[in-house]
Amino acid sequence: MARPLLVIEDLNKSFGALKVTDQLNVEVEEGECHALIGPNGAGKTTLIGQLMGELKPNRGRILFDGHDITGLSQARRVELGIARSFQITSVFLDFTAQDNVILAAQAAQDHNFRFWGRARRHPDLRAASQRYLDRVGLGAAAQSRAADLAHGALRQLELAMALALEPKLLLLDEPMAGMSVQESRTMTDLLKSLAGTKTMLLIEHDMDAVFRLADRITVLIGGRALATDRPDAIRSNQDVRTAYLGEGDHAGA
Amino acid sequence: MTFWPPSRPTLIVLIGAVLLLLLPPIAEALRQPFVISVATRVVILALVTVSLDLLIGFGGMVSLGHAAFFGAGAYATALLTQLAAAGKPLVWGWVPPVEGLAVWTIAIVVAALFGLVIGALALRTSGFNFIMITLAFAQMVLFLASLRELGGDDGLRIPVRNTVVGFSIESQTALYYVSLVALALYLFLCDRIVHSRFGLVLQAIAQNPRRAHALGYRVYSYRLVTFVIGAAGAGLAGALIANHARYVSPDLLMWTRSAEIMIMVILGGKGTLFGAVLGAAVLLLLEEFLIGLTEHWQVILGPILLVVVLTARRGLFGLLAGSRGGGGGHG
Amino acid sequence: MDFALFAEQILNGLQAGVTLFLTAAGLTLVFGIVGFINLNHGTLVMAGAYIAAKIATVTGSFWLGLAVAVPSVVVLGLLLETSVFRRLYHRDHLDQVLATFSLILFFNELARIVFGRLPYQIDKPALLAGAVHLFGDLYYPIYRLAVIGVGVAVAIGLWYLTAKTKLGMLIRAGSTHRNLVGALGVNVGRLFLAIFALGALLAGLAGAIIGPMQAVEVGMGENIIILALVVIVIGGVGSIRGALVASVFVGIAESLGRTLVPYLFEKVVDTSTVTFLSGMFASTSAYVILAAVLIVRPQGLFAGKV
Amino acid sequence: MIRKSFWAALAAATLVTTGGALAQQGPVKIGFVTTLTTPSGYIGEETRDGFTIAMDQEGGNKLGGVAVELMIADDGVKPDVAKQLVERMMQKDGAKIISGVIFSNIVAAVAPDVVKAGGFYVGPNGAPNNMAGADCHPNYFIASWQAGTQSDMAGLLADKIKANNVVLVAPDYVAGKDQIAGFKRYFKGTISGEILTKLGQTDYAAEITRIRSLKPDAVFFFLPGGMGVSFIKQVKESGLQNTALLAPLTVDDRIVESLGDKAMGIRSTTFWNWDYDNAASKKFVEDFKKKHGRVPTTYAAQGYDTARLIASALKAVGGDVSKTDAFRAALKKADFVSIRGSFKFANNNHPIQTWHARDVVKNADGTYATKTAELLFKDYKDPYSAECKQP
Repeated sequence: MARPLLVIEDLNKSFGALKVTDQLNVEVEEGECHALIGPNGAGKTTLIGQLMGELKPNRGRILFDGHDITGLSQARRVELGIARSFQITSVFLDFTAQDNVILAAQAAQDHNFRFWGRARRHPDLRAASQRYLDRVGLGAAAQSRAADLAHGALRQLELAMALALEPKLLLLDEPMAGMSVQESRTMTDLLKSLAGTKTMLLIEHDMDAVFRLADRITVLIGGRALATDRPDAIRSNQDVRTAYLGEGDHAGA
Repeated sequence: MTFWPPSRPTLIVLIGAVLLLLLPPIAEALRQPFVISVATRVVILALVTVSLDLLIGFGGMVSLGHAAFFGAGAYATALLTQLAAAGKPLVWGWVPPVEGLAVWTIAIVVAALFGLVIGALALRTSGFNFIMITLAFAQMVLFLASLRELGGDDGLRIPVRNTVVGFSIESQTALYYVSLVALALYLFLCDRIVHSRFGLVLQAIAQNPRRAHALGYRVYSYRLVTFVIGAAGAGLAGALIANHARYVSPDLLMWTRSAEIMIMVILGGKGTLFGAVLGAAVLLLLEEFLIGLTEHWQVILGPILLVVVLTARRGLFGLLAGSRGGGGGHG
Repeated sequence: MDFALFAEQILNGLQAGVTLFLTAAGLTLVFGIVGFINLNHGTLVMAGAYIAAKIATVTGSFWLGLAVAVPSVVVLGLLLETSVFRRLYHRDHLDQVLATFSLILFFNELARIVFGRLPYQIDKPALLAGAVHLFGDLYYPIYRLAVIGVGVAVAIGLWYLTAKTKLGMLIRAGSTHRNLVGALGVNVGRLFLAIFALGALLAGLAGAIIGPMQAVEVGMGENIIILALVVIVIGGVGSIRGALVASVFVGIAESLGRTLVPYLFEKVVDTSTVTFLSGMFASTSAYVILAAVLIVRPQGLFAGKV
Repeated sequence: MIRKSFWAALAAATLVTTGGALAQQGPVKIGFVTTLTTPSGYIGEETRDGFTIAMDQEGGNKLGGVAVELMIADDGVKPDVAKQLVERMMQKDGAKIISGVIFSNIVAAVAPDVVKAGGFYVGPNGAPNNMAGADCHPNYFIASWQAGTQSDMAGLLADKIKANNVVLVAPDYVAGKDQIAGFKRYFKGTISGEILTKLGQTDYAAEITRIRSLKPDAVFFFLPGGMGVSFIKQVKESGLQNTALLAPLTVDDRIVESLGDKAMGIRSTTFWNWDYDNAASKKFVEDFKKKHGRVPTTYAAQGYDTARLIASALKAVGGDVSKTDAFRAALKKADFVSIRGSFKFANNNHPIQTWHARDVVKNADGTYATKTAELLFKDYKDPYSAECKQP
């Protein structure tokens, strides 16, 4: 049995009367792709916020790689090896695709209070950038301004940036959001190719993708974990069916 | 990037540099020594404009309190030089030297310290509140400058100019070239910074702070360091303006001065550094021209500036240079 | 200091705060809903003051001046909105600051051309002249009491407007969810225009009633606008309640600084130190309050609450 | 070393060409940097209008029979603005005579530059203490009065009315503090409070509250221009009734006109008033009234005498200001008939003159005016002259 890389213990977060995370316990094992599904408002994105350190939980602990990271800053978490992608594409629009990835790659090196040398001419950074762009299939668009890229390409760029941080854990917040069927499939293949090499926590509404990618699935409803199990077990779980899948059609979610 | 043939922006910078270098002899030849005095002001204000462009154009920090650092540098220079001229000690029997390299270094450090304290507090906010809190801190510094001990509203006279490595800069031309060298050095420093790793991160933060956070960058530290570098540049400009006018007064720190510097940034084109020089020159010369035209010159200047803000979004440098060379700040 | 003097200082502060509030309320509404920084708002105050003072000087009637000034300023505000400000709504804060700063230069000089260089000093209307005996040693100018009354009335009026009317509903919605209002099918252009008219009305009123208390001169708008901006940030941008609380707070702090500080310290230290302390209190208290508030609550005291 | 000689050459070139460029041709240029805006703007206006009367009396744009060009500019009470104006006038336009400055802090900022550049400063109003004393200069002349003198006299006046408990009010700047020092010079009673206000302040509610708490029997206030108008109005409306109001020169006819009834009872000091009974004064008042339709204030009188002083010196050198020594000697001689009677410079180039008290009276037609009252001091020489090391 693989050891857990990420442990969420009794996590609670509320905004006023609204509980967005409610006594949540989840373990993500090293090397697995762990999917998090649930209807809108189930508290998936706010959970990512808490894992990244953007939001402070009201109670509970988050353990990562043996460290208690509950009180750590975002920067420290990234240093320890957590990276995320955003549900709504969030890149540096005025920069080229290459610059975007250079920024991620140099973040991984962590000596950036360098005021002199020209960052864009740094051979290692350029090479690393190109490698990750190739990896996500954007190699040809390296010199395009991010603002000029199509939506699907931007999603790929997001992923390249997250990968360039060389994280131990990837938090993927709906990587397929807004993609065409074709783009979705390409992205799923890409993520599939990472399976086993990267630990991933995946939030996704595209159930085909989830069931193709996930090693385990946690179903989140109202901030609580309804069930955590292997995909086929989830598919046949009666509670899940009634509460969530039972509605039959998830496309509107 | 190849150096020859030069790109259009490089060419513009080169032509500008040559013009600035040749200006004093030309002014002498035309028997217009007053021009050198005006040009010195232009160069000094260009320096403070460049420092604000670093904050606004690259760091996305719209500070409406930049005059505070300009004033801090000027007052530090004035006080030290007054003591130096009178042979009086500052503290512990230490009499400040008249030497500019020493006095100005202190002025830069003083401005940078103000920048550190104000930046550390102000950078907790962003957007509109950042604009206002920088203004508020500048007003507090303005109050310090209005203290009776610092000459109050009457300001401080400076009996002599500083020396530079022992040479006198009493002549207008000497001060002009010293200011020009200071501007060139600071421009070079800023140009290196914005293209460095640090600069890339800084510009990334200006575009999308949340993403920069998620990449693990300590956004606050990058901004604060930049804020301090900008304050230091303004402090150097302040030291020079104190020498130029041989006089400092709280007017140097008025919020309208901060706004004027901001206008120079926009006029030249934010995020272009060299454009800041152009912005300072054009605004000051325009003022000089309009003052000669009518007593009510501001009634003409206002609408001109309004049109500039509304139309020339990339500023004069963008207009001249065509496409922007290298990555600039957020547009 | 006896109680009467203390009370008088509170009244002075209240009056200063209320005048500030009239300017700040319009400014915070415009910023909160339209998302537009209008440094030129002070010019509207100045315009109100000049028009009222000019008419009062020529005709001898303060009331006529007031009656003409307020609608004139509203018209001026609407002209500015339609001709210039509209083009700035979608620009960043920097452009807004600079464009409206340019307008300050223009209007200040224009005022100099139209109204001359010398300040206007107008008399209080006969109805409100003189002082009234409140209690003990305390005589207080009736006019200043009336100004406080106007401020209270405006505050109540704005509360009614925001809490009980359709426009108020839109204002509340707009200040927290700016994009929502458009989605509700409201004519955003007309809503903005209405907000501007309201802001201009309050600014014109503030200008007209300031006249009899101080010199009407070029540059008065700038002094007011800086303080008003400080006040709306303290209160939380977009919050009328915040603007009111912060205005009164700043007004009273400055007023007490100018008298309470000398009173407390004059027995202890020499005159020049007293002057320094009271000067420091009076001229920086607003900024110190602002810095303190923003450091503790970067979004301001009442952010998100109209 | 190369750099040093390069700079030296450039510096030399600057000096040579500036010297050459500024040779006088055409009319003598006089730079008149004054305050025309802000609540104190009328002071500059009066001074200018008085100055130009002297030129008009010679048929326009002439002083002492010499063609002059008066370059008028507004400093907005900002020293740095004034410095730039003076620099432009001297370097660009070639003016050698600078005049017009109202505020002492601005005089302190610009006058040293003027004399350092070899020009002459002939002041119609502001005259800071240090420039009358240790920092006096042979090219620096004041045609009005040393700034503190008016308040020296107010101190005497306070003694005369037997005021015992006095509160002093002045703006927080050089001249304001000079006035407070001046008042204390001869005053024998107690001073229960000194209030320094912001220069340009117009709302005095808090200060008046404080004055009331001190219960003085007289208030001495030095608040020039609009500041004084606001202050007096607010005092009169505050219920502060039984307190004498004393002012230096600042309560002039313009102020009295705008205050009307509220000005009654205010006592001030002066070196001249429109009702002075001498031929020169009468002619000035008549010409001024004819042109401007109002009674000239003391500021106008100062402007006029300043122009007449410059005229006498220009006449002596035949309009050639480059004869520096002769021009200086002629200024010092002050060979003109002043509207205040005799006019003589002390060693510090400030006038020795006689001071009177001044009252506000109501005319038969219901208007209000100033009126000369008792003598305060004959041939007063300001005390700073003792510190001035020039003959």
